[in-house]
Amino acid sequence: MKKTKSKRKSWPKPKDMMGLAPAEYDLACNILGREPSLTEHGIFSVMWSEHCSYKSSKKWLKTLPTKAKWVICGPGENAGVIDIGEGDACIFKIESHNHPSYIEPYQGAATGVGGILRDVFTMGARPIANLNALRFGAPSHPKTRRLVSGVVAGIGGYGNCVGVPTVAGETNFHASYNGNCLVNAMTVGIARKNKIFYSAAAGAGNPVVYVGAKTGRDGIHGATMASAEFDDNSEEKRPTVQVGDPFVEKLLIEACLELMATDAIVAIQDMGAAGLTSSSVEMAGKGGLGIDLDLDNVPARETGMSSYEMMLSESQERMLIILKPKRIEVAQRIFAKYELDCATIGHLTKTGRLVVRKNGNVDADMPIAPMVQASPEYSRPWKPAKKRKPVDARKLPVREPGAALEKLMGCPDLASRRWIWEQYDHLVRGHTLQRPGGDAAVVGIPGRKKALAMCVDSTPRYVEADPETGGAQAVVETWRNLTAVGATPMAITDNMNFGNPERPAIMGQFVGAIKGMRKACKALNYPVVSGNVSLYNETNGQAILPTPTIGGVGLLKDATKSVDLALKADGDAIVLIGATAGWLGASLFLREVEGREEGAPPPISLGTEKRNGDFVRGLIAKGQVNACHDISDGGMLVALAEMALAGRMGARLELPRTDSAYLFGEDQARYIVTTANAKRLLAGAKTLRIPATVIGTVSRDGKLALAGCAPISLDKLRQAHEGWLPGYMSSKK
Amino acid sequence: MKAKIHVTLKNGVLDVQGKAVAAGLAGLGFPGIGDVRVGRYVEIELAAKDAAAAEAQAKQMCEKLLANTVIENYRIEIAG
Amino acid sequence: MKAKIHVTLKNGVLDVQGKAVAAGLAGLGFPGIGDVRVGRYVEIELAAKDAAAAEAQAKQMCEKLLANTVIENYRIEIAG
Amino acid sequence: MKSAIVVFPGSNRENDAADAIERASGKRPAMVWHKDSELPEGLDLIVLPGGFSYGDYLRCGAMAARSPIMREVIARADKGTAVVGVCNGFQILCETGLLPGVLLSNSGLKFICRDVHLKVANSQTMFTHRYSAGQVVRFPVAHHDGNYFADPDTLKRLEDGDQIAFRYCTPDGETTTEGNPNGSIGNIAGVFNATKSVLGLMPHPENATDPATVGSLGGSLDGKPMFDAIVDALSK
Ligand SMILES: Nc1ncnc2c1ncn2[C@@H]1O[C@H](COP(=O)(O)OP(=O)(O)O)[C@@H](O)[C@H]1O
Ligand SMILES: [Mg+2]
Repeated sequence: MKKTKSKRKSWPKPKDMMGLAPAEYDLACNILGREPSLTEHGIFSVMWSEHCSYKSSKKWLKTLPTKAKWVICGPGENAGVIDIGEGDACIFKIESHNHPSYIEPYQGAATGVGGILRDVFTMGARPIANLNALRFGAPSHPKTRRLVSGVVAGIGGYGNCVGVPTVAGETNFHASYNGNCLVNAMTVGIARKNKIFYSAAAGAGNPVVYVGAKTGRDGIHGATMASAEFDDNSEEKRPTVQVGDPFVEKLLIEACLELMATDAIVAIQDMGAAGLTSSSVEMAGKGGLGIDLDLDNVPARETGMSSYEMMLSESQERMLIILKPKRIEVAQRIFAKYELDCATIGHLTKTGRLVVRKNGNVDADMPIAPMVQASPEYSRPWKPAKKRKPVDARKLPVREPGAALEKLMGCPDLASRRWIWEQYDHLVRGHTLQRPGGDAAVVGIPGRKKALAMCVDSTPRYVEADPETGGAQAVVETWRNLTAVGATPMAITDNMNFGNPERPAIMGQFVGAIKGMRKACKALNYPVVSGNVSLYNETNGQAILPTPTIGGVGLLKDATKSVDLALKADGDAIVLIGATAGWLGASLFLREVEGREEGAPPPISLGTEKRNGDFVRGLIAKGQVNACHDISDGGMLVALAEMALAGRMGARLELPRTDSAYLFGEDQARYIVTTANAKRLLAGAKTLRIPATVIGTVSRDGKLALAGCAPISLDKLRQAHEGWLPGYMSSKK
Repeated sequence: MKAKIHVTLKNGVLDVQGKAVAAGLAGLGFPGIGDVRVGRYVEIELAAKDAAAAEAQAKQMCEKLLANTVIENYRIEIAG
Repeated sequence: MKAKIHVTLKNGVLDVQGKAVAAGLAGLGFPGIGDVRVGRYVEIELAAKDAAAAEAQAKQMCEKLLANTVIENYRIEIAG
Repeated sequence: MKSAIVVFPGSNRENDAADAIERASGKRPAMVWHKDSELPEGLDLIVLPGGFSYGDYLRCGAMAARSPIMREVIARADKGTAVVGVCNGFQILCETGLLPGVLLSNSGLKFICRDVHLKVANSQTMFTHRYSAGQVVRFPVAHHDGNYFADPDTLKRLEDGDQIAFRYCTPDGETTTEGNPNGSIGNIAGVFNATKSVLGLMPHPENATDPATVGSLGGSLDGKPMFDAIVDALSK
């Protein structure tokens, strides 16, 4: 932008800056050629907030690979779109609702689900599944229990009512989230490839139509709140809480999909963060047009709302549509059927300006392109994380495998999440082929042989220990989880949850994670098609663990060719695929059993990942394995115990080593499979030079028998595993 | 001693139930329905020694459990 | 005109919520919690011409929608 | 067999029910939007599907029960047309009075979605004649308000009239508290009207009819005999 003399005459008081930095306020004055009105100031402040402008992250996000033959639409639209064959497309995205969920867990989480659903059906997709990734503080922290219960109830309350099954997720606990929980929600939808809707407005003169719920004073300045650090007073910022109405959302989905089946729509966009402001500016901006809004026509829930309030309101369940002028009646008829508001609130213009009128006054008149283009992009200083030394496993005490396993299976991060997913309707629609409890959920597509697999993952303790390795690992873990059910991983969506980017160490975590993700995506041909960034996740200067949540989607061409993790047939050979050195740095074992959070995380070899994963996927496709599970948190023995519990079958193990590093090490690129024909499998592995070892056989006795150790009772493991979360949630302190 | 507690949504907070009830009543043919607000009503038997103590206790109960003070208000009456 | 309506469970009907609230309060350390009953509280703006008409209308609303008279009682107050 | 599914604003398992009926009969039921105040002529079966009609605000099923289309449904039921209400549909049937009792909040005050075991209490009806008496079947539940309640007189009437369809039980068929997911009185999961032409139940037989959904982590085909039985009884 050219340097001109500042048009600013005076400074607003700091408390009236609405989150704009002084230089940004200056820039706003220069763009307008005068000082902004209150409404204009509000519009600048939300458009340039971290949440809407990605000012700290843009530079790095651009480096992520976003293309592949099957990518129809990458980042930049409401959600990503991939081609899944037969003229079908899959549309998906993940989004955070961290700050609102901390302030009001039920509504915060519920509206998070509502928001991500809208991002997906806005593009023409029928939502078929929801996922959620949750991080809470230490179980012993006084706030944790209420947050868990509120967030889970909110996600269920919304998803259950709209009739979209919540099929998978992940949940972790760590003291770094004590003052800042994370709630990341993901929606997967399907559409016809030739019926995808975009947000770029077209056709000056075309009507701008508002549909859905009425506008109230909800969540004004929510977008800027989502970009603000917390302090101990943040619970005072209460009026910004939004309340969701899943019933209206359900009607909105049906009405929008019905309208989309006609030819009435030019462009459509949900009203998310910064509501009417961001939706109108983005639509007009992308189309290179102007937009004239007459706010007197906005359906309002409350009386006396100002332009400022209407433009910034974050009332839920609303959409903005550019219609073909002759099709207004079609829309009116459909929205009347569902008893939803439908009002023409303006039209597109050739001026390139956003003009906001109310009560006969012009409350804003601002050029769109300069505002969007000048939206700041920072190159924030960053500092790489200090490298950590590997942990020397030989110096650790000898542990009884059974006791260590029981402790791990019942620890907060590994205990069963049944208490959570049973509060989610994971079956509605009737196409949930693999339910929660496995590596990835599998959801069928009506009328098709194929199915989609989906999961969300991140291992923040690795990212903290080494951001680049951790970033790569998060991508790789989703890839592995999809592979383990037999699916071909197609693409990811990412949710970057970090602390304050103005601190170089935090920015270093962000940059490192992106670098790792980029490498992994490239090596696996597994592009990023959508995502979301949530920064400033700090309270009183205490940042969360860096948490790049990855949502992965994979395709199963034949849904019947999928396997799950449960041990099945007595006598099946148990085969470990991948090499085990015994890596304990940054492992769960080290933290939970030895009480140490240290060491470098397990290294990632992307070539090995790809080779081993492709091999396993091939075995599943050929029907050569009866069960498959990837090895992640807790290592090999934990994975095996999970398989045994799921199948209610035991195992007799013959292991080359029984030291902690071998049993609980978190070396990557590994899977456990079971097969009736081990010989064939091993021969296949040998030709490809993939490490594969028979480590035991499936048995009917209710235990894991390790040569040279006391047998481990499955009943005891089940008690530890299933008991922890319900026990924790029902205890009083 | 008995505490009678009304928990209602704060002004401006979307009342999804109230909205649905208003629509339902209109659908049944009731004319002239204005604003409808739906809240909770809780009665608690307390072992407090006097009205003031009961009220103080009820207030704490509202703050800690009965009301979500982020979006709800509460009102307490004490009956002998 | 405003109708204020309390809908409460009849005696003998298990009050699941009331029981849970009582347990929750006891768990928070409140001593001497007796019976807890949870009901609904509904406020409706009516266009009725006088209190008697408003009351009659509110009664019909309760019978037709607001209360399930198999298990619930209702009580109506009319405020100017 | 000619069937129709009534779709209320907020219904969400209407397609699940249609799929199950189509699997059993080869014919897809008509979908009737609640505002169409008329049902198709010559219906043999009316289904009220699961979901959150009117958001389940106020009381589950209360507003749907009073919608104009339900007057039609009641009239048809009175003439003997078979009616099945699943989950929210069961709640609606109780609210209209076509079935006795009410559904209160689950005793745990939480939504529950998982497979449960049920004991067939009466296998002599058009809905259940493909099961044997006392057979234990597995269906999923997905509800927040499935806690069946009726006063002692009503309960006695239900027992005496063989009007109990299913009871929650353990995998071994014990109708104990342990096998009861939601606190229902007498472990009741589903009931008939006096003439056995109307059935309401909380669990979802329609989600236990698709072989693709059966696996080690859950799923069952035990709902299929129910739809087969209905098709059997109503096909002319
Ligand atoms: N918040 C949640 N919602 C739904 N399902 C969850 C949630 N958290 C965990 N799960 C489910 O629990 C199982 C175990 O989760 P996780 O240990 O993260 O699996 P993995 O190690 O394969 O990534 C998975 O099936 C997952 O989908
Ligand atoms: Mg896994």
